[in-house]
Amino acid sequence: MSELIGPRKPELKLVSTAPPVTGEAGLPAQDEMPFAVVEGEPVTELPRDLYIPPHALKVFLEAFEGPLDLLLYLIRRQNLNILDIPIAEVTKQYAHYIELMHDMEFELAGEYLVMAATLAEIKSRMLLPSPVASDEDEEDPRAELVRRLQEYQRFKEAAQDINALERLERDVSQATAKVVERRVVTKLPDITLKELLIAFKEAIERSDMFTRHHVQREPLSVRERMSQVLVSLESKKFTEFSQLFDSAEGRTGVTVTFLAILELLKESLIDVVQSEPYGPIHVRVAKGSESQEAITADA
Amino acid sequence: MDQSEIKNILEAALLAAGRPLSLDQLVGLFGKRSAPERQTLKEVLGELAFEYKDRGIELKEVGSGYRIQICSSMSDWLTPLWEERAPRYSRALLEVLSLIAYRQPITRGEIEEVRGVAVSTNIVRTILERGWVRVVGHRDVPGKPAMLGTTKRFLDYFGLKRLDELPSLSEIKDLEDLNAELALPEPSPQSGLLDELEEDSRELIEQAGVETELPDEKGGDVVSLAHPEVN
Amino acid sequence: MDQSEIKNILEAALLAAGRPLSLDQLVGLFGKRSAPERQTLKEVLGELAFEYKDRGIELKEVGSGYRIQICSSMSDWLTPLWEERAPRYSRALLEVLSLIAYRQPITRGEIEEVRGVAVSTNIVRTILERGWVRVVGHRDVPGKPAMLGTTKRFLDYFGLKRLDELPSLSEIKDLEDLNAELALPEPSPQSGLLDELEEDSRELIEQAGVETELPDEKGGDVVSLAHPEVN
Repeated sequence: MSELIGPRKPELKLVSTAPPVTGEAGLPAQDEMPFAVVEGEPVTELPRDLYIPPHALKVFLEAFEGPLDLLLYLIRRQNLNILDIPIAEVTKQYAHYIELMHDMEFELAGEYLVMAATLAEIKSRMLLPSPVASDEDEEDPRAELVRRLQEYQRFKEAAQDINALERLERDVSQATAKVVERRVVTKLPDITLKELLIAFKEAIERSDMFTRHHVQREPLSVRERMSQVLVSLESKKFTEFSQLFDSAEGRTGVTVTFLAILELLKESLIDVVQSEPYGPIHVRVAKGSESQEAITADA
Repeated sequence: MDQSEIKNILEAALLAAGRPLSLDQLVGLFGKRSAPERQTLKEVLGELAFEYKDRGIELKEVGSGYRIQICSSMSDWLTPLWEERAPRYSRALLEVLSLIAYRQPITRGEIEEVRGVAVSTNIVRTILERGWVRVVGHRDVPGKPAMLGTTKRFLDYFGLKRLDELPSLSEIKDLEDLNAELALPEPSPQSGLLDELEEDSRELIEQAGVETELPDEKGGDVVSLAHPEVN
Repeated sequence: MDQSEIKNILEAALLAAGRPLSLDQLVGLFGKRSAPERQTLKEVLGELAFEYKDRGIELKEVGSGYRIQICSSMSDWLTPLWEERAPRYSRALLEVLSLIAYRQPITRGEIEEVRGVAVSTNIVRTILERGWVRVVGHRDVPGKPAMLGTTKRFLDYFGLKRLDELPSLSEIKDLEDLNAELALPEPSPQSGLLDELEEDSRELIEQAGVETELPDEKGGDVVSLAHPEVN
């Protein structure tokens, strides 16, 4: 079938004329009215091999996704091999289209014109006689164009493939059953200790406390114990001093509690009462410092 | 058309619709000419209901028609599906909480003094509700402001035995680059989709070429970056 | 817990969620202590898939997990249920999407290079809003153009588990290998050329009408009018 299988290296022959068009009998008689004016000349007839029903021309042109798409169309329509484009012919046809679009005041994207220039350039390069010696190394001037066309064609096909995939909404849909009882549980946000420390650092830095207080080992255990002592005091009027200590905590624990009591005393948060020398010491929350029952979150 | 085919269509329709379908609507699926008898459809629906016995779903007739619904016996199992994640805590909340931890017992006014801005009631309520802090007393000054302190639950949450396991101020001060390592909750900017995830993307560029999964914020995950091209 | 109980829970969850559920999410339904092995869950899912054979529904694994979906063979039957027709996407949009899918991460400029034509902002907005693609980074060149990549939602929508399930791209042939390939077709038959061309353009016009979403009050409905044959 194909005696046309060529030599190893493609022969870069110029196809300068359009494939002869015969069979004109089939041309519909729609050419009474000029549908375009080119350089003042009314055009009543489209180039035959470009025949498109005039009313459809706009839709036709809109159907192209740019110059590469149009070129691909021209090539495929003529059953030409993309790897052996008869550049002169394709350029001619392409130019016709550009003209048409232009004449119809079809908003012509700049890309189309760039392509026209590219084609013209390739054509002229192919017309130049190439030195015989360097023939082997000479790259086919069409190579880059062919590469781009192929690259575009793959994604044009890929788009069709993707379009053919079974997809939601069009082909399949998510199956759902009604949930009558839906219990929504809100998950509380988590924080990390690190986040907390950074927040503290920044709050402190802003407040200048580093400079005022000088950096010191914060007696945090004392602070914590202050809270604990306050809470343990809140229910009773007086608590015996000794009850605030837990001997199981050892010396450090006792010291911490003692410091906490002193600190609370200093801040007037508690009263310490001793009715007689060496008598039992009692501690109570300073008047007005009692916790209101209202908001206790944890015991 | 045999009954099993009808059954397939009815089941598919009920699961696709997401709303109850009346008998008329079910008949309407079959077009005018080939529509089965209403009686046939009812029988098929009966079969369907029977098939769902001992399953997690059931066919139920409600006011506006038939629907397939999840059995109430399943609802305990499914609660993880509806778990909502509350928005992350604000920077302000973290600061308030940290100040209570380090400076307890402390009043709201004292917190405000340090932070230089008012402490919102919401923040206080949130950390009280969370059980991290509690009112440990009231300061004997006009207004008798509540003093706040941390709870055992606070220690448990952060895995501390005692409060003094928290680093000291000087230790914190050394953590200069702590900030950089940690993505702190900032008020999230309502940026356009395009700007979203810019942060992630830096990372991604570095990893480009490697198979990567990014956590998704909104749009779903970025899947494998490996080149899918097949030649 | 026996397998049939697990199966009921999985089925109920998949139908209740209304979105794909990952294996992790399915494991998560069972709580920490009683969670079955992942392998068991996979087996049960396999059983479920098997049970759905010859039904109007199927179990499908997509990007973000498993979902129960209505088979495409049912879609003709169910058209009466939908008030709106499924959205159609233009050829341009699909081309852009396929470039992102196969060449990610890719910038808009790179897409334009391949297509030889500008990418409309509308297209980019649409695919971002649908959550099919997202910005995964910025190319380190002047202007720092955003690089786009596909999301799990893209996979979900097109029923793919992973990107490598995309149809493979056609090959690029080297001009050097031309002669091997050069089974040049016969010069195009001249006789029927005009008819052929007319046919061509008709086809193109049809495509244009459908795919570019020209307002097609009449033409568009033709497709959906075809009622499934009832035997």
